[in-house]
Amino acid sequence: MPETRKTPMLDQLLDGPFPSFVKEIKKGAEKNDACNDLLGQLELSYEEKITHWKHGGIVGVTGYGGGVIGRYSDVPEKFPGLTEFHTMRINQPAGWFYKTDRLRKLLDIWEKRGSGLTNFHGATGDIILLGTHTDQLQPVVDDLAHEGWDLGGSGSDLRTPSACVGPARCEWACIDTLDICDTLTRRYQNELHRPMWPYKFKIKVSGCANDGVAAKARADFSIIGTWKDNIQINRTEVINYVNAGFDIIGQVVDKCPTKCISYNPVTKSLSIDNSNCVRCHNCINKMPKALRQGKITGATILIGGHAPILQSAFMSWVIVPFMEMKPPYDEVSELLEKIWEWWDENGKMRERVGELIYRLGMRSFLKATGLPAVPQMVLHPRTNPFYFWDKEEVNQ
Amino acid sequence: MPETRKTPMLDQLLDGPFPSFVKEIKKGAEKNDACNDLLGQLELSYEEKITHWKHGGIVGVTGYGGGVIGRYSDVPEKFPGLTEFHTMRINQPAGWFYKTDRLRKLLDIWEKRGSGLTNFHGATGDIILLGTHTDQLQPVVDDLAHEGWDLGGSGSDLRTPSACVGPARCEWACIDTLDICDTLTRRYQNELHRPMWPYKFKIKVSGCANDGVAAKARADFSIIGTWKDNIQINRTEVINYVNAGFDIIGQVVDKCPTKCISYNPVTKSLSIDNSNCVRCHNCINKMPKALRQGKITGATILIGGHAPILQSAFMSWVIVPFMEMKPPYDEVSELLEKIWEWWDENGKMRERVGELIYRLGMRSFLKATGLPAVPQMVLHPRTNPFYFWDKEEVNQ
Amino acid sequence: MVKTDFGPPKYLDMMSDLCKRNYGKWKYHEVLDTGTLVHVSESGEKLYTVRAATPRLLHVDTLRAFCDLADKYCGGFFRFTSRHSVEFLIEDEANIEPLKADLHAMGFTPGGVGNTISNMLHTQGWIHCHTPAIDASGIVKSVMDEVYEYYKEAKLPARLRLALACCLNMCGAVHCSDVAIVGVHRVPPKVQDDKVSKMCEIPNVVAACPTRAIRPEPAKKSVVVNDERCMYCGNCYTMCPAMPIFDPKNDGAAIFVGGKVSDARHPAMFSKLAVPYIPNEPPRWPTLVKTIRLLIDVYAKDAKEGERYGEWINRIGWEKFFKVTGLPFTDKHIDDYIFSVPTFRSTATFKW
Amino acid sequence: MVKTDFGPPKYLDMMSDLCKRNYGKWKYHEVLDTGTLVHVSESGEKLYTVRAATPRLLHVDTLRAFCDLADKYCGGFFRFTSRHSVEFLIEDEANIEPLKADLHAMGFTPGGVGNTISNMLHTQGWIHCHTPAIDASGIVKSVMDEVYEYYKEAKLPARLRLALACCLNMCGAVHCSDVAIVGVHRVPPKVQDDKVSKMCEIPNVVAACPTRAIRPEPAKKSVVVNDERCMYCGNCYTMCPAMPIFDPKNDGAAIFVGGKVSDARHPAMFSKLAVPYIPNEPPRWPTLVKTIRLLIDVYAKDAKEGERYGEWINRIGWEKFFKVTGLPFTDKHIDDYIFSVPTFRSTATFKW
Ligand code: SRM
Ligand code: SRM
Ligand code: SRM
Ligand code: SRM
Ligand code: SF4
Ligand code: SF4
Ligand code: SF4
Ligand code: SF4
Ligand code: SF4
Ligand code: SF4
Ligand code: SF4
Ligand code: SF4
Repeated sequence: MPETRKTPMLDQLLDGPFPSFVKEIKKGAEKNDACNDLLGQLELSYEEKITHWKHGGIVGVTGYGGGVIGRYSDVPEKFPGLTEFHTMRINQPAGWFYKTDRLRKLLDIWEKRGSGLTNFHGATGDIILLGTHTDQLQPVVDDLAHEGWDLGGSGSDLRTPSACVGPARCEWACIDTLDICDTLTRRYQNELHRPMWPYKFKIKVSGCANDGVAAKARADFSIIGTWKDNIQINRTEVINYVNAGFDIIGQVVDKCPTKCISYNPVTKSLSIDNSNCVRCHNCINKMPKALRQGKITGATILIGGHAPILQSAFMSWVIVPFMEMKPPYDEVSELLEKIWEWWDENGKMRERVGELIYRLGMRSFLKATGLPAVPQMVLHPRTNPFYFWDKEEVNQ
Repeated sequence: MPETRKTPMLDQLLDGPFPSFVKEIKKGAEKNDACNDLLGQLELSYEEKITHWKHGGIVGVTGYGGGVIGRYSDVPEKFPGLTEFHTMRINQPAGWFYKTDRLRKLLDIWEKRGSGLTNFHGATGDIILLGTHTDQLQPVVDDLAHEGWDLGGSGSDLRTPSACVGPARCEWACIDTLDICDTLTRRYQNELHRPMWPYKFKIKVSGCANDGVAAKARADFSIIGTWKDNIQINRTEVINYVNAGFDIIGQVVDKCPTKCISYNPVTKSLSIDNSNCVRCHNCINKMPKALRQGKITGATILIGGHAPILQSAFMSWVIVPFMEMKPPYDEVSELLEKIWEWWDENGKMRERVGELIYRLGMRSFLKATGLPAVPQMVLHPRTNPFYFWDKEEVNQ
Repeated sequence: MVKTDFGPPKYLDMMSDLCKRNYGKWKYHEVLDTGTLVHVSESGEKLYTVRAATPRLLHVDTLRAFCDLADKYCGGFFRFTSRHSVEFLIEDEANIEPLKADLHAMGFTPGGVGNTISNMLHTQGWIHCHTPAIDASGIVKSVMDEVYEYYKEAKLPARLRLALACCLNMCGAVHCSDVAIVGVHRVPPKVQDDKVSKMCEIPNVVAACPTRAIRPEPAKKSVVVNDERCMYCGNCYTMCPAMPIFDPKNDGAAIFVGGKVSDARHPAMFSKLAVPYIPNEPPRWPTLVKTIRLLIDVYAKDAKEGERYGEWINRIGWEKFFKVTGLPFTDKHIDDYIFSVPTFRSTATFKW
Repeated sequence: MVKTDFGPPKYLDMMSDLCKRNYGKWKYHEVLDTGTLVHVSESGEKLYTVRAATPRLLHVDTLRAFCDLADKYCGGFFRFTSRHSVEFLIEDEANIEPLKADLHAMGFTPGGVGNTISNMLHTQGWIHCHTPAIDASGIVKSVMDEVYEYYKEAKLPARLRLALACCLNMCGAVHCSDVAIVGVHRVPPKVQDDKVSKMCEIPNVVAACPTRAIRPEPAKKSVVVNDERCMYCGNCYTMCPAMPIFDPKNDGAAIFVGGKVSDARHPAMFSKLAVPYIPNEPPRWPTLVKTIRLLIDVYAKDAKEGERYGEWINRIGWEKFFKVTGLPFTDKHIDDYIFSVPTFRSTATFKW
């Protein structure tokens, strides 16, 4: 075992109140060469202000196309432990819930066959196992499979869906986020494990408009819980809030985006014009004991979110204002499959589904999916007069 | 003189309370063959639901490149009076003010040498003389010149600037709209009369944010009056409005876009946090006797407005938040000339200046004009990370 | 040698002494009725304005009649507005009513001041343009006859600006009007191969198409249009007369709503598509007129005092707009042009 | 034969009985302090949550230590959040304080609940990615140390979400965060001609450039970059390892502000550019950290109760934002990409 790397710059990141990642790597370095070399290479990056990872490289395991990201140092002579240092992505349990005995098994395998370093979790939501050798990839997968852990996605495939904590610990989940996430993850293991699309595809599920997994911002397909009927008001609790000094006018009435809440200071009662409520969730957020969502719940489906590569970041937009969300969620699956088929057929290489819609128009997307055009899809109708007519719509 | 055309369809447009254009053409038809044929051709268009004017055709007069629009019937055999039926555009006096003796001279010339039909005015603001023969173009121009009327613009040139009534009859004119319009029109007669640019260029001048000539919507270069200091409040008049039953809360306080007006119902006094006022003009509009603009007045300059051909309609956007507007308006001219130079050099054929800025970026525009970048130019800064660095800005 | 480049008559030479004396010294104004304004100067002097809508297309005789009125009542001065209304500027209050009576007798009843429908901006149409999909003047006449009460009486929550453009070139401020009519084509241009080579520069034609629907067809020395990509903007026709885009069976009008240009309260806004297509029905376009009427009546009823058309829709939301008007929402309403994405509803908040 | 495609462990197998019993039956919650929540079920049962931020990069030993705590206080169950915080789910109220003490002792002090700065989302940086312009973990550590008080104490007008992405690919919800750091390059890629032909498919590389800055150079079997058109997105490098875009002298961080993803009150918003460039200053990036601190302090002081960062800016206006922060506004701030025009100020209304 070589001497622990000298890392004067990184050591400055051991201090301070926030937990230190350097400390984590050092824990590894004590027992693992690769971790020790990682410290060294990172220190070099800090000195030189540049990454020392080579560009990609395809590695994989039997039967899978995605889930492993090849990673090679560009200075392997200095840091032999990093000659191969691949990442593995593992499907997280929906909602990132863990039972310790199950998790410990995974940790043991990773300590044995990899660097012992992880990300809990990756930005997409996978369990990320950071750094192992090519020859360990198959054994890791085999060992993990034995303990009930399967690979996640990478490349042009479905990525592991993710979901907010939902009904497991949140009163606001209008849909069973965990069950939806789990069901879709299982149902589409093939799509997840075998890249075959124009580009990646992400699904995220949030139980309400607070969007706790940031689905709108970073999922191609966002499922957001909502309701159709009236917000339930507990009059006694409203009075309790007011009596406790809560600024009901400032934080609730004035903040309602559609100004559909009125408050009577004499009777201390709140009333909501539900026909103008857009279900932004603010009033409920502010008075969780007094206000509850309606009882007819389901989801709004949005499409197209992704980061700025290449045509600017898109936030997902509404394609289905309301969909019932009962197991086995066949309606979602039907829609997903129609979308994939259309995208697969029309998408260029590395064209996210949102970008394809931008290129071909919602019109083409709606035709392919059979979804009806509804005003909820837009902030406002077009301002330009440049729209198309189908041959069947015009007089020949 | 041929018989008056039978126009059963058009005749249905003689009825009703709104003044009838058919009546106007019929007035002409009584003494002028071309007008009579115009009735006939228009009736044919009504029957067939299609225009009967041929595509363009260049006609002109000595020394001018623009100002005349060639127009030819596509059914001249049926309507010989329309074989040639060209439009002439004439610079209107700023603010569309007329002294009857001057105007009558113009009308006489047009009755003698043209159809006698006019548009008062064209959408750009010119006096439009509708319909004459090629051989009459030069005589019309000569006769008009003799009476002090000059041609307007058409084609890829400056179009006749226009301005709201301004200080001549409006208490809200922060700038001398008429003098600015008149000065620029005179100063740029060459640019107006000799098309030499990539495309058309329009200037419009409104005295305040009410934008009475719709400059933002349809001028490449919009000059809008504004002020820098505080709104003047006449406390007595505020009380008068309130006492007269005016809904000061509903129409003024609540409608202020930045909520910077407060009203004290006890003292019936209004106060304005001018540092947050965006000078939208609503409060002044609603209480003209009580509120007046500040005293330090000038103009906001905006660029880029045009109709949807080709990249969607653009509304002009701010390039100079505040410019003093004192005769001889040299600062405006300097800016205009720099803009024209840059546009002329870089613009593609039929590329409006706004579209050129869209293509090359405000960065390039600002560099060419020497204008500083200020936050007032944008609703918000960019959301994408795709910006450029000049060679001088980076470390070589 | 002909005199050139001397410009328009000086505005000051076209203005009464009263206007010149009080130039820049106006203090406030009052709306006396829907046809009359008074402006009061710092000096205390008053100027009365009587306004009347015109069809803009005027025979010299009508203009002479206006001159006669101006001579009789206004010392020989009058003006037009940015919306082609005529305005008589009166010094002597006693002249107001006689002038109005004379105007009314001429068929030019005063109106359009304050919270009314003022004159309807429009363009050339079949009277004088080579590219229209609809007529202009005939539709304007039909619409204004129908909504005349809103011109005469101040029954609206705010002013309402109507406009019409006879093709997508949109001459006028149509794209920022409360309610706007736009002439639209619905089928691709028909290429006249024999004429293209003579009349058109092929590279320019190809470059003119914003959706790249046109490619050269060297064999025929002409061009071919990919019908799938054409959205009938007509720009190729502007560049090339051998590509007419008219089709009497398919041309018609679209309606856009909710635009404004003033920055009062809410900044200027573009108008948005409400109705993608209504067929041409000359001479009085009954379907189009009925739809405009509906659009105005719903607004007049539902909007709050002081709310322009677009401000009203912003408050209730587009989903409600389509509900209360009963107009169908279609794929055409969803933008698919350059700036489409920012118009998509990237939020789960909306009304049912 | 290896077992494949069986998916993740079932979430229900990872959940305590209490969670399962009250699944979907939660009635309300209360924030007990910045590290602790309680959820109350219809049944009256209570679940306490203790949350602590983590650096996300965790050694298995640390995870085992978390497991030990979960075994000791939570019946063997715990979870992570969507922002990579760790959450311990406690049934017995008496366990809260001991657990917190243990966590604190481990260096994972609870916090991040309510109107705080919760865990800072981030990406790989120099630790594990091939395209970063900045490190991730080191900056996060430096920033979080600096603003730690806002993590521990509820001193903000609303929650504040920090995020970092080490390149323009923006892995994470960086583009919709209250305050976000993004790694940026500032010079075009350097084409390694000798390698291009071996490693890259030239047509794909050419097509990859969104600004069409790349054209083939057949002579060299390589490509040429038009430096004037390149905005350093790095997409060509993603497609072609022979076009590295790193430059230690010029790479650095940009700051974007005002984004959110919740639809509460105001719909989700993108973050907007506040600072175009701050150089890389490892190991503690003092300029960057100071700027983030400034951005947060100004907000904390100026915003009203309940106002997220972007809502605050919407109220005061961007012109005031640049005034109160003292940050310079430059040509970089003005969009010049695809959807630029709708971001221009097409109104004469603004603040001085
Ligand atoms: C590991 C991870 C970052 C992390 O530190 O957590 C990551 C790492 C990479 N991302 Fe990512 N992305 C990761 C989540 C994301 C997210 C967030 C999300 O999924 O919620 C996004 C934004 C949402 C989205 O998909 O748009 C994201 C947007 C991108 C993009 C830009 C895509 C776009 O359309 O704008 C790229 C570029 C590309 O695909 O070529 C990219 C590419 C990459 C690559 C493959 C680099 C490349 O150029 O090929 C990185 C591999 C590094 C490695 O060593 O693993 N990554 N990437 C995240 C995956 C972990 C996991 O599976 O849980
Ligand atoms: C006469 C007039 C309409 C009217 O009935 O009043 C008019 C008529 C024509 N316009 Fe216009 N435009 C007229 C004001 C406008 C305006 C309004 C304005 O200037 O305030 C606009 C919108 C603002 C703008 O400039 O964008 C306007 C936007 C267009 C466009 C689209 C330009 C664009 O960038 O989107 C075209 C198309 C073109 O230039 O090829 C166009 C083209 C035309 C052409 C030349 C038709 C063509 O395809 O070549 C028309 C000539 C018809 C004729 O017989 O005279 N006209 N045109 C207006 C000029 C009268 C005048 O000088 O006073
Ligand atoms: C005469 C004219 C100026 C000119 O140079 O010709 C004019 C004159 C006045 N306008 Fe205007 N405006 C005139 C076109 C406009 C336009 C342009 C247009 O309509 O195309 C606008 C922008 C309309 C838009 O936003 O789409 C315009 C938006 C206003 C406003 C702001 C209305 C709003 O709340 O949005 C006011 C203020 C008000 O009335 O409260 C205003 C107010 C006024 C006042 C009261 C100003 C004054 O103190 O003299 C004048 C009488 C108004 C009235 O009719 O009730 N004027 N005004 C124009 C008459 C056109 C016509 O024939 O009707
Ligand atoms: C645990 C977690 C869900 C999960 O599945 O992991 C969660 C849990 C809760 N969120 Fe959240 N949110 C979680 C990520 C989010 C996110 C996503 C993100 O941050 O990337 C958002 C969107 C943030 C944004 O808009 O940028 C989010 C926006 C909210 C909001 C709306 C805040 C707002 O006013 O804009 C609320 C309501 C509130 O607190 O008033 C909320 C409320 C809550 C409640 C009170 C819900 C409940 O009744 O249980 C939970 C405790 C909140 C707290 O921390 O004070 N949660 N929540 C996530 C914790 C992440 C973390 O470690 O801090
Ligand atoms: S997104 Fe809604 S349902 Fe999900 S955890 Fe957050 S508040 Fe609860
Ligand atoms: S959910 Fe939002 S829109 Fe609905 S009443 Fe509450 S605050 Fe208003
Ligand atoms: S734009 Fe302003 S200054 Fe000009 S006429 Fe209208 S209200 Fe008066
Ligand atoms: S001008 Fe507009 S922004 Fe200024 S105080 Fe009046 S209403 Fe408010
Ligand atoms: S809108 Fe079109 S058809 Fe009408 S006048 Fe303008 S160019 Fe001609
Ligand atoms: S009408 Fe417009 S879209 Fe169609 S071919 Fe011509 S230029 Fe292209
Ligand atoms: S943001 Fe860029 S550098 Fe950072 S992990 Fe993602 S792809 Fe790699
Ligand atoms: S970095 Fe981006 S813009 Fe520059 S050449 Fe590469 S792909 Fe094109």
